Amino acid sequence: MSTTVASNALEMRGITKAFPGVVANNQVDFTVRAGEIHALVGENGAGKTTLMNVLYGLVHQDSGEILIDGKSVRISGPRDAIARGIGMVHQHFMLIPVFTVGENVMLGREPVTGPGFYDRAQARKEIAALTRKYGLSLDADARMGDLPVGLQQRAEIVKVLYRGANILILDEPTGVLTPQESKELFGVLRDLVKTGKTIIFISHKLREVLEISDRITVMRRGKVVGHLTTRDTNQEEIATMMVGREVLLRVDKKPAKAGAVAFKVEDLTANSDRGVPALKGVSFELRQGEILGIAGVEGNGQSELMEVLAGTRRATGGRVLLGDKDVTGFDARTERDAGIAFIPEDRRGTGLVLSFSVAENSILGREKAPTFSWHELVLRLIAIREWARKLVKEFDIRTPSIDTAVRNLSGGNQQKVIVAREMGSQPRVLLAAQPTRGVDIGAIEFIHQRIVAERDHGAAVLLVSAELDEIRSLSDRIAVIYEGRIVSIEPPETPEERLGLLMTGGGSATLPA
Amino acid sequence: MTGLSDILHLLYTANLWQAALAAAVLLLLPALGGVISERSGVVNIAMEGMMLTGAFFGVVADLAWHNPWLATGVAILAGGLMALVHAVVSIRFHADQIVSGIAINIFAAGITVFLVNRIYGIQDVGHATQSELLPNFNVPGLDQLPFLGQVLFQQNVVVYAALILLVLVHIVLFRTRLGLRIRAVGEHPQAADTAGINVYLIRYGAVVTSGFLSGLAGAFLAIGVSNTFVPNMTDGRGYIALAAMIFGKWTPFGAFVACLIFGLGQAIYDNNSIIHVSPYLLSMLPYILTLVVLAGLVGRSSPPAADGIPYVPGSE
Amino acid sequence: MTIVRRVVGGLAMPLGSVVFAFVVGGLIVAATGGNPFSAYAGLVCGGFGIGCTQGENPALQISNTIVFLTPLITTGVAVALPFRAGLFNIGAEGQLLAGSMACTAIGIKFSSLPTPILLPMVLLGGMVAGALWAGVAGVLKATVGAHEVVTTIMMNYIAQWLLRYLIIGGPLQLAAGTSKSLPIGPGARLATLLPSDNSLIVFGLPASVYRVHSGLFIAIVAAAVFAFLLWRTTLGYEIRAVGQSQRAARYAGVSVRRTIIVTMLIAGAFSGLAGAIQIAGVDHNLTDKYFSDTTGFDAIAVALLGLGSAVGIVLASLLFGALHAGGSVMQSDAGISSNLVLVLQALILFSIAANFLGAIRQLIPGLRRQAGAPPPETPAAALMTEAAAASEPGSQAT
Amino acid sequence: MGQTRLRLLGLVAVALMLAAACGGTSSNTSTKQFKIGLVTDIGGLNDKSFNHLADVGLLKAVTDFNVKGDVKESKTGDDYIPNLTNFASTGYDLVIGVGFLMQEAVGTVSGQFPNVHFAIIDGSGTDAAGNDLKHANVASLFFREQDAGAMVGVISGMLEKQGKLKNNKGVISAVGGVSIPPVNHYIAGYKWAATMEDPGIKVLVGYSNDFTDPAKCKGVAQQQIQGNSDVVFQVAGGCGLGALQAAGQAGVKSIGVDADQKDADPSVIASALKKVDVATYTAIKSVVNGQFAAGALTFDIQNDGAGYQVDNFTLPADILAEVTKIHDEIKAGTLTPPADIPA
Repeated sequence: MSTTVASNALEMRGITKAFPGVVANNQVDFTVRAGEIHALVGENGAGKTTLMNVLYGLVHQDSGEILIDGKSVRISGPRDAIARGIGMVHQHFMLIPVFTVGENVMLGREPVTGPGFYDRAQARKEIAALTRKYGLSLDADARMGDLPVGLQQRAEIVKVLYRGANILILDEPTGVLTPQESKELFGVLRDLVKTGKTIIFISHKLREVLEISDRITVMRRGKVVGHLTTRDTNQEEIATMMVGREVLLRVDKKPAKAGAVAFKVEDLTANSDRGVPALKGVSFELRQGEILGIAGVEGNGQSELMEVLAGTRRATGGRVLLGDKDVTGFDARTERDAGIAFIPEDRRGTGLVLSFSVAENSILGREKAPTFSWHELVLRLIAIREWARKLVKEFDIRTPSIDTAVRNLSGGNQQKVIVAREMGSQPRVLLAAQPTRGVDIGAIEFIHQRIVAERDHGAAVLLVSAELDEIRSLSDRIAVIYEGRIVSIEPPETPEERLGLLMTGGGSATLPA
Repeated sequence: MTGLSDILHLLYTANLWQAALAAAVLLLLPALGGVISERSGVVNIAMEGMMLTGAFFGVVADLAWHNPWLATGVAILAGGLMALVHAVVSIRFHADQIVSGIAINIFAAGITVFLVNRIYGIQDVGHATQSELLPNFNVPGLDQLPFLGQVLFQQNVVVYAALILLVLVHIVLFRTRLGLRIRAVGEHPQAADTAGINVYLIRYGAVVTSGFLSGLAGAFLAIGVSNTFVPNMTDGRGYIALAAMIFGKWTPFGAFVACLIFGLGQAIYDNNSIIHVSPYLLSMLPYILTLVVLAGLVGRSSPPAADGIPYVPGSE
Repeated sequence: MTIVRRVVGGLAMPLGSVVFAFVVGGLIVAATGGNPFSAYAGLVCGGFGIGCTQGENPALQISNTIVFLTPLITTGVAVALPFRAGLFNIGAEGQLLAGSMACTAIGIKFSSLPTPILLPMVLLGGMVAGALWAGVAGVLKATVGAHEVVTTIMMNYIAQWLLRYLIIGGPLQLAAGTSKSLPIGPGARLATLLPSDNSLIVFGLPASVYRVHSGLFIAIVAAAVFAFLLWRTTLGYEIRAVGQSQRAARYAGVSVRRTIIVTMLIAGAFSGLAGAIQIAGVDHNLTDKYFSDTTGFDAIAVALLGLGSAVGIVLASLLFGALHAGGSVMQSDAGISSNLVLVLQALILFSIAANFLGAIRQLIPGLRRQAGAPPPETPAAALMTEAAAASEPGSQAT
Repeated sequence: MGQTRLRLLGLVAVALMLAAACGGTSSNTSTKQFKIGLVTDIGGLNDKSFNHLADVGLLKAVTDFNVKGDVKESKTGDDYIPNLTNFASTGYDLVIGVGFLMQEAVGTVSGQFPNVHFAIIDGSGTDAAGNDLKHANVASLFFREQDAGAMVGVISGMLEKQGKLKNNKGVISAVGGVSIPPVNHYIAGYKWAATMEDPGIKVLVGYSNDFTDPAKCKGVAQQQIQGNSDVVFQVAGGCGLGALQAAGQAGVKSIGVDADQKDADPSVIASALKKVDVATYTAIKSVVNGQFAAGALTFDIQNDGAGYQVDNFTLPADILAEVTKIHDEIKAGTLTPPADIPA
């Protein structure tokens, strides 16, 4: 083999890792130069996370070699990784909500006094020193669970820095951030590079990748399919590499033919799980045959709004009208019986019972409908199976059989089960929350087409998505939500910059008609 | 109603509280073990079996070597060994921890009597003499305090040990680096693992420690409170300790309060030669009281977030 | 064909666990100087009437096994059903006692009524009492979130003491100085399969020694009802949904609280039925032997060994009933303490919980699972996915 | 060392298996070998009480006569009938049920096997309503526990009256397991005799509701001692051992039950004896000799089936004289201790 270039902070050679049924990494070569921001991109399931877990010692490669600063190393666990200066900011934060910031940051390398007492004062000092050095402000004594997501991520970064990391891995770091917070994060990352750190930035958001990275490695189906230099490439080239074909980034749809008002929300208020107001008077109208997109940074009340409308969360005030009928106090079942379908944002925990079969999941929430049960008591198994087969065919759900547990399906097919179930009953109103999150591009296209088709059939669609691109390409109107209020309703062609400003409390609102 | 006034009268006697504390300690030790184990994320309903095993081997060792301290050591190790089985099965093999715990309890009930038959046969288990028992000890000076002297300072050595352990477990869990790590492992093992903490080691340690504490309780029961082994002599204490731990919201002092309620109930019941209430209805009281408290005052109890969930590295 | 394979596949793990337990148990026997082969010969003889050397009557042994397994089926169901809803019913014993007490009280109070009226009354009475006993835990869980493990343990103790109160000095006591109740009326009794006649000789023994009673059929029907409830009804669907994911259940419009309460009520009714059947079919009065009854605890092991399915519970009950009946034959024939049975039960549970067989299979390359199969999951864990998770605050309950 | 030991155990195990495999050709004597089956109640063989004593009697019979003795321990009350039936149906000559709890079971099974001899300790074969069925094949081995209780009651009453004990407030006590007849008989004789010796004496009676957990009886005893009891009489099997210990630790005296319990604690000054081993042995002997007699056979002071034993204590002469006197009077039938606890 060639001699190692000294300026490589990290070199992974021929990494292969197989899990039962899937080769997650297949002969992956991955090289990161010292002091660069290197983006690792690919679809979900492309093998990015597995590669980083191998690097961090959370899983062990079946074969292949890791070199850090030119030296071959064996990383048998996170402790080894930390000792070699590797730090990881996980997509799902590795934070303990009931611990303080200080305890979370110190965990694993806690300052002690006496015979092993945790030294709270020293922890405070350490954090103060770190935050000064990198210009990040954090309260060491705050309870982690009480902090907003941006600060939690900051704590994660401080945690990694506290461990003396030279190579920082950030796994999908912007997924939960506001555009402003993302900008701040990028600033922090650039500062870190200036102090000599090396950063691996994992993302599938190509604009961000183009903005922040120096070089890019693209993965597809467990293999590396390209090494790119950021300034020499563009979004289309990366996207093509990622999916292996040309991608339609635009949704093909006819103009909306909006009909009568189907759904009316008046001054709706509700609390979050923690009991604090999350909706502070939301009002809007939704017409038949239109898609109303709700744009907003996560955590501004869109989840609660969807749940209240779907009947799984109680409103504390206001009204919801379906046609002329007041459905405010309805529970999930009555809402659904009234024709409101709901694609929840949490696919695995809420929208599906993972251990249930495809057939069983196909009637979740409708098990008492006359079609599927006799007097709401006994399940009509034959009818249910027929229904499931129909959905599988119509929505192209890739499953060995309708008796397969949905746990064993891919993320995209799991989502298709939900979409099929919710759309299959021809709802009057479709509530779709993050309908394509974590789904491969093929499935995204399919789901987008179905949502538009639903609209064209006359359904009123309310769409919540963290992806501004998705909102803009699907919606007929865009409502911007900020801190529990609809601050503006905008046309779909509104520039992204303006939406971003509105989403973060800036800009002047165009009041709803 | 005379029964009720009898009970009220009893509550003013130091004697009752002294007995209540001793009875509570038999529950407190396994309950503390449960707290440690579950704080680290391993559900432990096997205290009953660990305690029974400890009691049995404590007696065997005491009768063989005539040394209560050595025997207590053996009892502690025996409890720890049972706990190790629970740990291996539930940590290494990712077994369901409730099933494993039930299995330990059944196993202990069976193997102890099986071994009594095998080891002692018709001779049956003998009795330890007074000098072979864990002694009572009056703390000089303090034992003369009015009321409190008798309640707190005229007790068996294990009672003092248990009270010290109570404070110690509290301090370790909530004030030390080790405690921080134990709680981190129980709340979010992935976070702990990525922070470089050895999740398995902590969990093994916590579970085995819970076995040590239950084994100590077994020794106290067999060669402190009594002087021999009787089949099933633990009499469900491990389960009551489990209830006390949950009642106490997985905290040492909370569990202690619950243990005191049960201990007090037992001590009041012990006066049935004097009180004239149906002893059976009287015996129900602590359990009914527990239900009422759960229903009214304490309410929702939330275990450590990862309690009972086997940790598989690399999983989400 | 696939059904056969599924049945075989489903049996492989429990059967393997039983084999594992017997091997380890045999080592324990041998290590302590006993003969495992004669011990197991005694067990098999006592449990199934096969290969007896001391002249045991096979029909009698099988009859005894059936009498033991009858209450295990019903209480096994009473543990398995809440498992499916993510609840751990450690209180089947207390519910059984409640059922037996209610059955006895009614059977004494209305002792003159004829069978067609009184028998349904005592069985229903037992079910209602069991349901109420479990319902306390269900309501406390659903309303204030009190942990069902604690509350059911408390209810067990309360039932135990109530039982003592009733038959020692209390209203059901037979006579001063006894610790048993009056017998229930003849109309409250379940018929035995063979007439209870000492002069009729069946299989070489008086017919009355075969105590198998019609409660067996009630138990099997109960298991069938459980299977039907779980897999064929909307309620069963909702119970399983709640057990697997409370959030998903809530999303589907299922009231988690109502489901928890209903599940516990039904489970308690099953346990209470077991208690009523024991009184109506076997004992005909409440006696001190109920102080030491462990059916409700054995039921936990039965439910786990049976992997929470009706067929599995019946088979596991058969095994446990046979072990129970076999233990004393083993003791008298082979001189091995019947406590070995407890050791074997524990080892079976360990093996099932830890899936030792899976681990062993992984070590033998030829037997390693082909890629593509889903990762192995311990069955009990699968039953209790969100077991401990209390219903989340702020959620809507209807 | 450990390995050698293990290997040795393995060898022993293999040897035993071979022995068992080749067995079956053992002693073929001309005389009939009697088969005796013993069924314990839920206390099991290691109950430190009457089940254990019954086993002792059985083993003594096995050494003395040409009998084969087998035991079945009952794990729960559900085991009584199957265990008795199992012995009865496999050619056993005598099936012994140990304990009051087994009365109904013995009544049922003895009716099914009229050709098998049955004996029951502490009871008779009854129907569900508790009536003695008086089957011709059942020997009911009763004990006048009150006789034994009375003897230790005399000792306790005298000692208390003489003011030689620690608290000396005229209080003695008894810790019962559960309030059932065999327990209450003991206490009845004890209280009756103590009151006879010292009419002003107060006899505290408490129950632990347990026969297996020494801590429970210890607690009850401690509270009685706190109530100035000078002598604690345990009538609670394995549980009662805790009561003896409580007395020892508090510096007061205690009295054992069923068997001689002087080894259980130094505070044991006497034991009330209920010779279950003798009764078991006698029943077996009667079958071996072909002299089995159905019906009640009462073991009491008259036939030396109940009595007392002075333990870690030397009785003063006057007490010894009184004890001997009462013993003789009961034996002669001029004094009869009551079966029910006097008010």
